[in-house]
Amino acid sequence: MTMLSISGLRVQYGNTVAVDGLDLPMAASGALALLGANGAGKSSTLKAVSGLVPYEGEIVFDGVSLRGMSPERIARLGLIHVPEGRRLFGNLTVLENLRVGMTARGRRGGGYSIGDVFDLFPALREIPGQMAWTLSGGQQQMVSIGRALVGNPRLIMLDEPSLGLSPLVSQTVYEALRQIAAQTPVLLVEQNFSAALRICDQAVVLANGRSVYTGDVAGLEDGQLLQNAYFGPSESSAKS
Amino acid sequence: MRRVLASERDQSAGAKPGHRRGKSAGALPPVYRRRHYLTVVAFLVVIALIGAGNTENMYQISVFNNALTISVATVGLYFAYQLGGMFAFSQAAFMGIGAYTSAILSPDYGFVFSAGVALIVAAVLSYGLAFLLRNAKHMYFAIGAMAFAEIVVLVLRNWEVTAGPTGGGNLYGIAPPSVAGYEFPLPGDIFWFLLAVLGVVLLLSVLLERSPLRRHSLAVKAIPQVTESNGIDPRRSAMTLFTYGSTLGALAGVLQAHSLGTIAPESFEVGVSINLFLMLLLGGAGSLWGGVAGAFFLTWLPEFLRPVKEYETVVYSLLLLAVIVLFPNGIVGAISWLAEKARGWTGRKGKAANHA
Amino acid sequence: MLEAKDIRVKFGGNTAVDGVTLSLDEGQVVGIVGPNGSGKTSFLNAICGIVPATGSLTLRGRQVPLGRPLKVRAAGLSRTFQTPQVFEDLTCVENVMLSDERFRRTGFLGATLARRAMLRDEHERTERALRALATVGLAALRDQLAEGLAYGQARYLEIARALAGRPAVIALDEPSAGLNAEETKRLADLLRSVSEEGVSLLIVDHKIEYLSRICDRIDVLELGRLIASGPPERVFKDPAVIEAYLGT
Amino acid sequence: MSNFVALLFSGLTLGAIYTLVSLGIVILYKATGIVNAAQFGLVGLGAYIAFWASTDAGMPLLVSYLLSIVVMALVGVGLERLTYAPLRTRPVDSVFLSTLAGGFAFVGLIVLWYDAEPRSLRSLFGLDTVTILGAPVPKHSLFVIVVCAIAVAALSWAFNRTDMGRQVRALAFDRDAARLQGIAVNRLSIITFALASAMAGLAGILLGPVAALTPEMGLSPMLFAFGAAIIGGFGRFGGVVAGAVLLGLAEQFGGGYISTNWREIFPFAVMLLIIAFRPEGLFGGEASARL
Repeated sequence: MTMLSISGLRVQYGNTVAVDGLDLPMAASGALALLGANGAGKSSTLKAVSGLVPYEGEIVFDGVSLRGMSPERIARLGLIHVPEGRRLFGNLTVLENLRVGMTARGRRGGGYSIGDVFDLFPALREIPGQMAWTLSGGQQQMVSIGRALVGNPRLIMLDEPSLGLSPLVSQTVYEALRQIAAQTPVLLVEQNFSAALRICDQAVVLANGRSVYTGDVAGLEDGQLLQNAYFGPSESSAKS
Repeated sequence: MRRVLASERDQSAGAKPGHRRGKSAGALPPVYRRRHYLTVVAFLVVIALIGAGNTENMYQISVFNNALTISVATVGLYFAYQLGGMFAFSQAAFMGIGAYTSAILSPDYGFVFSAGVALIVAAVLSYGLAFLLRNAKHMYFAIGAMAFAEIVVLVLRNWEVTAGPTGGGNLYGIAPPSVAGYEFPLPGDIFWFLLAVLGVVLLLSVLLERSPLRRHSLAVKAIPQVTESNGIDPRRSAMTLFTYGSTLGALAGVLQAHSLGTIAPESFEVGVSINLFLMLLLGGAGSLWGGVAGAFFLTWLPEFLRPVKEYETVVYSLLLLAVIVLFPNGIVGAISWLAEKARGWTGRKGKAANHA
Repeated sequence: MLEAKDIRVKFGGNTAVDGVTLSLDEGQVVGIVGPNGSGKTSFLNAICGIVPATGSLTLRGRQVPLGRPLKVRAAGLSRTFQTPQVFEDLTCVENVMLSDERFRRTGFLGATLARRAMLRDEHERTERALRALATVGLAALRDQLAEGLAYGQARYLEIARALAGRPAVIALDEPSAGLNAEETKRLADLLRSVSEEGVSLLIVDHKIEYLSRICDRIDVLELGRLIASGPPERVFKDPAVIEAYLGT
Repeated sequence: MSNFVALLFSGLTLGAIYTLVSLGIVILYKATGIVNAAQFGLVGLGAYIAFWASTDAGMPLLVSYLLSIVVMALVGVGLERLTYAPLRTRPVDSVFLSTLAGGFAFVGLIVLWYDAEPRSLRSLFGLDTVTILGAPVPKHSLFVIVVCAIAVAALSWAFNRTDMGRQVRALAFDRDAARLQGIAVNRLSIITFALASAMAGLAGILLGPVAALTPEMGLSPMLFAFGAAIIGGFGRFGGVVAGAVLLGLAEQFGGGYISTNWREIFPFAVMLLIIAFRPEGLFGGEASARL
């Protein structure tokens, strides 16, 4: 049973076409990595799903079409988006950011408790009262993920969680993501291919708004296809 | 160097309108080739013809004089707000500064000198206010300008020099304008004086429109940060235009004082500034003609609303709301849009390159 | 031509640029690359004075204070933005005339008393603008409002404006973003011809392929630090760079 | 000494009234991003509804007060339905101008309902006074100060301690990210519009007995309320309250010790200087870049 199905998705900003006819079915469990160079349309895809940007095509979550739904209603369905750049509420403390995240529970209730989040990210246990704008990149990422978890997500979308994180910090973040992916389906947008490899079983590679690969992560082992997607078709293997 | 001088001489002799150079490499941007001067001359002739017929009819001509006076203030508001991007809620206050300065000085120093001093005082004060509030943006500047306006009205009402507080700031018996000995005693005569002054203001304004000042101020109003990294100080053009606009406001005050003969602080309060905004927006903030059209329309409107006087405030504010929300381009915007369609200029999308 | 020493940018708890030193000679083309979040754009904004930063900057040998965009532009550094910034209410030629080291006689006096001299300046500025528009291939659109431009054209208009302002250095922020392969190639040729006119170029971008064709040197940033610098062939083979991009 | 105390209390009274108007503006801005310059019309409307209820309709004073506040809350909901969608996406300055015009529309309605003649609204305590440190302080002033203190305490508790308060602060900081957390922005905007209008009505009722009832009675208080919001950096309530009290005291002490005719110049001058030299406010706060 597919939890989320995207068919014929097209996202356009003014004259630039960010996503050009993308199909992406996601199973009810496991983790799917959405890979591709900067500007390939990864973030635009997530923003379309979470209702932040207008789009053409169909997005169906758990049998319900999201067309015309406001971002807050989509979030309350349990489709939670951890945005690029984390976007915490700088004027609120760590604890208050997590409390706001609980709004997505809506009438469904349930979801991680504050305690569960602190178990997952022990580093946050010491700074519950600290204002979010003073946090380091890694701390912000942990709070941002925690804020999504307390909202009882039935599908969690993460946009470049390792952005600007040192290798050590991104290690702990990905360790946590591995545990999360065991219980909740994860749609992960990432440029850091090898980190994504560790927790995802499925992958879709985007280039210029179109998918150039869909399938098992194993299929990308040799890295040549990714090389092209990231660095542009090198002179030698330039196709049509 | 030789070639540039030749084309430049030709251009600066552009006083004779309509001489259009071909689209050669040296041609200046379109704003320089608009037939501004022609429009000004045409406008003045039309108003002169209509006015000449009514100079005997005391009532009609006083409404005309009021429209001409207010047009100077709304044209000033066009430069301060539309081009300069400054929320000039102080415009009526500067009218007050102009009116009172010239009314108080004119018995001893004559009209021309006192009017000159009034404009200088207004220019200095408005530049000072713009400098003081140079870091205040949009709404903050609006509140600052309103606070300044309230202070001015309080001063007019309470300062002995302006017949306050006992006289409530009301001045009477202000001499009509007189230039180089020539008097304009009756409203019919004042009409010609006002028309001449408005003509000079419009010509001076056209000079500003056909200059880099307009280009810089529009750019600053759109994206200030980008102009700064291109070498334009966002504050300089805005302050220049605010000063010019406020000084025109003071000139309108001078004209009002000497054509009506009496002035009171109430006619320079914040509410009046909001009406000036209404006139500019209704007329079409996209061009200086919007200010003139709005001024004429809204000085005639109360004549129609005479029987329902108390409805005036409601009608005014609903009109302003409608203009802002429904048709932001106002009367002149609509006219130039229609003209655009009439000329069948299918190639040109959206707004005309620049309003006449 | 351009010396940036120990540039540092901090946003709250997060250090975006951690002491980057970089220099640029006359007519030299340097590319700055790095994965997302490596501080490329923050570095550019820092030297252009848009973002508060510490460190020192000298242009054409003269010390320039950081955080003062006007001073930086007057010293000869002009730039383009990640999303092209065009003034929609102005025509293309007017857009391009908006950049110069110093604007004289563009105020009230220029429009009135010093009108003759102002018109001479305007003519000269228009000439320069038209030349720049011709270089980027937009000469035909000179009197058209910029709001009608397509994305790629807006990109070229911005480059024309930077060029027309007689800069010593042009900094470009992801000029190839949103351009397809063919447009990127045309952009590369344009940038090469601009550098051949003696203007140094600092290009922050992602598409490695066209950068390696036109850049004399590539600097690679990761987590706000310079991790590699050298000719394109060597840099893009460097394992540290590949790792930075594809992750460990 | 007693003169000082009398001036102090009348300054605090004005400060309290400006606080109520100012908090209404700040809260509405934080929750919806709309700067409501129609507040001065609502102040007048609140006062006139109380006047109508207590004189023409003959209701007891307290009932008229409560009725006016309820009606003003409903007016707020109506305003939200009418103006929220069109104003939501427009730039700040055209929102400011159109809400200002909206305010004058209210003034016009009041003029139509009654007329422009000044009237006066009786206070719950009539003209009784109580002597504090030798100064006769009207009971109404104490009532105003107490009501305002309660309102500020309740609002800061709601803002810091309740979910809804946190949601409004989140919306103010990053609207899209807040919607991604499932925050029901439409419900919140109705609540804050109703709250802001009710507070404006309350300010009108409390101002009635202190100043004459005229259709444009709300204009100066609203200007000072904006001044207080700017002094407080459009951020934490403490700054806004302090700003309002500062302006109220500047007016009374200026009037008392320098000259009553000129008394309103002092707060306006203070406002002008603060906007000029400390646009981000005296107390910091979160004046977001959008302003």
